Amino acid sequence: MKIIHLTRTLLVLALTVGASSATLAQATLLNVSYDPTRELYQDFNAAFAKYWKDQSGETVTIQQSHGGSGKQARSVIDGLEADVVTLALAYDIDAIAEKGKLIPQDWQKRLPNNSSPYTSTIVFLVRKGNPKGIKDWDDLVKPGVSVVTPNPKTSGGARWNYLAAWGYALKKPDGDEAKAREFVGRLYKNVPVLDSGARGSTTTFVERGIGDVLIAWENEAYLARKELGPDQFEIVTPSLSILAEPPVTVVDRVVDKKGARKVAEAYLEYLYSPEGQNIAGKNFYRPRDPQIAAQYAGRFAKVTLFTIDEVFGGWQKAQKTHFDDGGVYDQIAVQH
Amino acid sequence: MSIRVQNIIKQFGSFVALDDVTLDFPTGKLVGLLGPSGCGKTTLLRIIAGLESADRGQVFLDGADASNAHVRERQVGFVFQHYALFRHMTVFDNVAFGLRVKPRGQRPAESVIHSRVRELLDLVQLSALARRYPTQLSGGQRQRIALARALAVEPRVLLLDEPFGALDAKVRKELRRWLRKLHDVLHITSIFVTHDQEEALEVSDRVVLMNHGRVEQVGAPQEVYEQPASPFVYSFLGAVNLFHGRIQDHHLHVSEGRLPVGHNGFQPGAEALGFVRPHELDIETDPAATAGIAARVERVLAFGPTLTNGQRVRLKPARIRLFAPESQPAGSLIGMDGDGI
Amino acid sequence: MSAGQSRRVLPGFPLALGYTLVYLALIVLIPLGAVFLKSATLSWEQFWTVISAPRVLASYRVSFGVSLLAAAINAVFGLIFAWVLVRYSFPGKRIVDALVDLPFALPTAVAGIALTAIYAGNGWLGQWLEPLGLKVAFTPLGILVALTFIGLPFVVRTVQPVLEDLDTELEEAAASLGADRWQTFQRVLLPVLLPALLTGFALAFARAVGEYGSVIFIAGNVPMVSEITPLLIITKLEQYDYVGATAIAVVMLVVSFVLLFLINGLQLWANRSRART
Amino acid sequence: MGAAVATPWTARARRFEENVATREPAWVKGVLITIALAFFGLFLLLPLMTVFAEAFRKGWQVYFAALVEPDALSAIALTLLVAAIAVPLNLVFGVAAAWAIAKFDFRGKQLLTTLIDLPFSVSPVIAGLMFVLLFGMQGWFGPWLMAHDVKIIFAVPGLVLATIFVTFPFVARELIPLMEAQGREEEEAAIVLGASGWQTFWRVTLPNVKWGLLYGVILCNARAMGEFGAVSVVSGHIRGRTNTLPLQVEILYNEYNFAAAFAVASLLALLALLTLVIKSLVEWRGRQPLNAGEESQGVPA
Repeated sequence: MKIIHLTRTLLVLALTVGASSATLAQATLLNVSYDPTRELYQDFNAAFAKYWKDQSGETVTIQQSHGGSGKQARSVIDGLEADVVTLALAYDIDAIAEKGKLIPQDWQKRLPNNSSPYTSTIVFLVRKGNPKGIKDWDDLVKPGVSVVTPNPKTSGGARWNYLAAWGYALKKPDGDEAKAREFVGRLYKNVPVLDSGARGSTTTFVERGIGDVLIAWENEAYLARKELGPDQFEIVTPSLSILAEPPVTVVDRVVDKKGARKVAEAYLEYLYSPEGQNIAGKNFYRPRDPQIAAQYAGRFAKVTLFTIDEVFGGWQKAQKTHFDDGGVYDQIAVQH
Repeated sequence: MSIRVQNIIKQFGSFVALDDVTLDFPTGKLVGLLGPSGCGKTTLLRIIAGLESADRGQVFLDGADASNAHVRERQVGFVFQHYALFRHMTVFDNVAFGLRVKPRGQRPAESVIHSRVRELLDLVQLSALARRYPTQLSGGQRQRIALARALAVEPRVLLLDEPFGALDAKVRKELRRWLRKLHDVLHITSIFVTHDQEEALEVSDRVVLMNHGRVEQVGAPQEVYEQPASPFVYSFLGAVNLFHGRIQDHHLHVSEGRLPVGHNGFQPGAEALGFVRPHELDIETDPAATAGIAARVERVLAFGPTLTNGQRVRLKPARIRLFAPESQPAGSLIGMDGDGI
Repeated sequence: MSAGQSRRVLPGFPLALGYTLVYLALIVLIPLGAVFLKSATLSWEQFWTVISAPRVLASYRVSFGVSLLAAAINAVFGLIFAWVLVRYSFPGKRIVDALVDLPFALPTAVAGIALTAIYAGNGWLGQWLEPLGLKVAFTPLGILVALTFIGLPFVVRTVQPVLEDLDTELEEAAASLGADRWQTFQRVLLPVLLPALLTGFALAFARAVGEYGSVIFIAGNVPMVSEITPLLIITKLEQYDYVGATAIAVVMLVVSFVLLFLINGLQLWANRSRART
Repeated sequence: MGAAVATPWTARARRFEENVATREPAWVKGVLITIALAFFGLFLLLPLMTVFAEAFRKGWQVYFAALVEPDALSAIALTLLVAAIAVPLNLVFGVAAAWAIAKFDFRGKQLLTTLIDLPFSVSPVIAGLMFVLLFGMQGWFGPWLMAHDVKIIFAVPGLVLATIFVTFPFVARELIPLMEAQGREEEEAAIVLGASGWQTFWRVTLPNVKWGLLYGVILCNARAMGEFGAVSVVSGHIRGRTNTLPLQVEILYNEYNFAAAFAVASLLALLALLTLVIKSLVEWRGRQPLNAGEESQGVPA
């Protein structure tokens, strides 16, 4: 009898803890994001909390969860109660719409600029003095050059990296599908470590000293240089790269259940405000707002950018062709 | 208190541990349950204690059917073969245990418990070791503590399972004499299980011989030794010479000769087994003798000077008991003395 | 003999067994059943395609191959370790003995980052090994180091008590019959130690196959080269491929079950041969 | 498994070292000790030292700042909470299972013992996956739980469940062989002496296995607080809410905050060391009375 009683007490305890964190969440927002946005949202959340307090008098606490974009989307689909998701690519949010049915299919039309309040691109981070003389994508496929990039199967950033390389090869004067495939295959032959997220790759490159060049988000590369020593790394911007549009959205099912739609929508809209755009710029994201973008223009190198829609016909198609099981990436990986 | 077990049957899987056993244990007596290992004696003891339940049959304590009573209600004292002392308690706490776990209403005051435990430790002559732990005691001491612990709750019956089995020979002899004396003081109905015939014969008022789950013989030690009721009892109790032969004109014919057996119930020509205790064999040194078994002295041990190596002799039993070959108790027996031959 | 079929003297059996079975079912059996049930939504052919894809096969090779190697290393060094702990006295032995269990107690994630810090190209040992052409971190060698670390106590702790219980008479007899130390070890001691050694080996192997925390930090996670099967399960999961993840999980579970029964058999054997000596 | 092994005393080695038949030439001994110590240094000592060295690389201040940071504090609190629920549950289970298995005979006992061992050989990742399949939104009970606003996955109950699973056999595995070796006689003696079931359990059984129990509990606790793989799958990684200490280590590690990551890791390493110290003490205490018994066996009656 005592045993049963004890168990019951503990179960009740466990459930109360679960429940109490649920009631607590009423006054909070959970932003489920991808790896390199930690610093961005740390700044932005503080700014928004202040803004919201002034606006509505309500105190809002924003909780953050970071990880590989795919992993984060999976968590949301599995029931992680995110009020907003701010992920690396539209495909992952599409998955939330499709598999989780937590948001409408047309979520991307709900906010301006494809629901991407800031953009970024893919650049190279190399060691001080650029000992291997990396200038452009072509230098990455040379033998003896060691390239660090995350695993495209799990990392959103890695998929942008892959597609940028593919697009570059395709857009070369004599470029075609077969050549692009061969180019990307050679590129991945030079990769010694495939971390599951963009952050892991940066750590490997910066802290562990692996590799000659890191293919990274522009913001991640700038941040790494800032945090870990401007005297140690240089940023190389290739001649051509992809326009990366990390999208954001409110998770309808969750905010409606919790009654947090208003604050969640305000949160995302605030990203488009001058203050929000400013914070994005400070954190090395390219702001959408032309005026703010002009302020930060000096920060970013000029680079020709292509979009995923132009070259690959959108995320769904790109994912299907390249990253699904048995797709082009898998075929390349097996040839390894 | 008297104990009666009636038609007890107990099986473990296909193994028959007790096969229709009926026995009476009279009040105040010390009864030894004797038999080889696997004969069911321990099982019977555990059934009486209530540690085991019989498949069929009843246990009567003082005439009342106790078959369905729980161990706790039977008020038996049980001494385990390996003592089963609580190793995390001192000697004192071990002995006091039974008193301390009594329901609140019946539990004596701590001071009463104290004096009672002291008394018992005096009884087993181990008062000096009250603060020790069981592991700090010798085997014999442990066994005496186990006994004191069993006695503390003033049991109506004392049941001892191979109480001296785990002790070395010297301690064993001392302890069993001590047990006998203790019983003469306490006069509590006691049953103890043993496979050692010497121990059973020395300590018990009555001996129960068991084999293959059945009772072979019950009687006073003298009685079972001198009048074994079956070949099993004969061979189990004391040393014995066995002769296998055929009955013909008042003799048992064996290959080495013939033994006079006098009048018996056997048909002429029937096969029979003859049992003779060693001390009942006379050695005939007269070379002209024709009766008895022809034998040759192989080696003379330093016991008697009357024989020499290689000497031919005849062995003549002073007393022989005959059993039919497959019989349990069916064989008839005759008593005879040396002059009758 | 037994507590009796019809009535048990000791109380609490129905409660204890009932509680055990319910708890076992709730925490272990039903959740494990869920994995098998989920994988059953695949047809046999689909299932086979998933679990025999080249990348999956490569991950088995890494997971099982490296685990086997790590367990073998542990068998050799664990035996030496146990031998030294039982047979020799040297200063600091108590501390060494206590620290053998460190891999049991140290969280795997901590072990992972610590080993990475040691063996990375700019790490404590890595900086000396790298110039020698020996890359440890982010290669299958790194996985081997991590799996050796977590498996070490299993062999030591299964061999040690057997070695301690060994009667010196055995070796005295061998010596009196003219055997030298090596012959004695080979022909007398090793056969006695073998069951325990194999049990330790199997335990270390079973643990290594499923290990995740310490490996992902130090493995390069490159498909076909240094990707372990548990990571592949996570990868599948993150591609929303629940069924695929489950199918690979089923393969691992089956291997685990087989190993478990093997270990149980080995332990029975070990106990029996211990009882004999 | 196989962890219930007593530490040998230094003195015990002497009976081998002083016996001509069981000792090796000095050089063999020297080589073997060197190999063992080298292996020890390389695989055990070095990682342990690395954790502390890296943690203090940027000084005490950074170290303490990392530990009192709110996210770290809440990770500590969560880790303690999860262990405080999971360990007692497994403790009660371990005692119940050991009582049933060690003190009674029944059909299927061997199978039951094997099943209790199962979680040892299941990859932690699969342990996490199971609970996602059961309680995730796409799983069997997910929608129902969602509708009733009960959170399991990505909340404390999920972490507790995953932890219970991976630490499931620890207490039972320590107790079963111990209680089997002790047999039933003492309990039977207590019952014959009139003790009730609970009295027998509390006064006879439990004191007899208390050291084994403690041993199982501390190992269970060490694993519960240190589990990474299984917890990682069901956590959701919400900072300050569902991050346990090992997950916090990973997060800090991924934030370039190595000193802080190792600071938190050093906390876990300290816990591991503490576990080993208690474990050694328990082994020492656990065999004390037995030793005394062996020594005094010769005392005459």
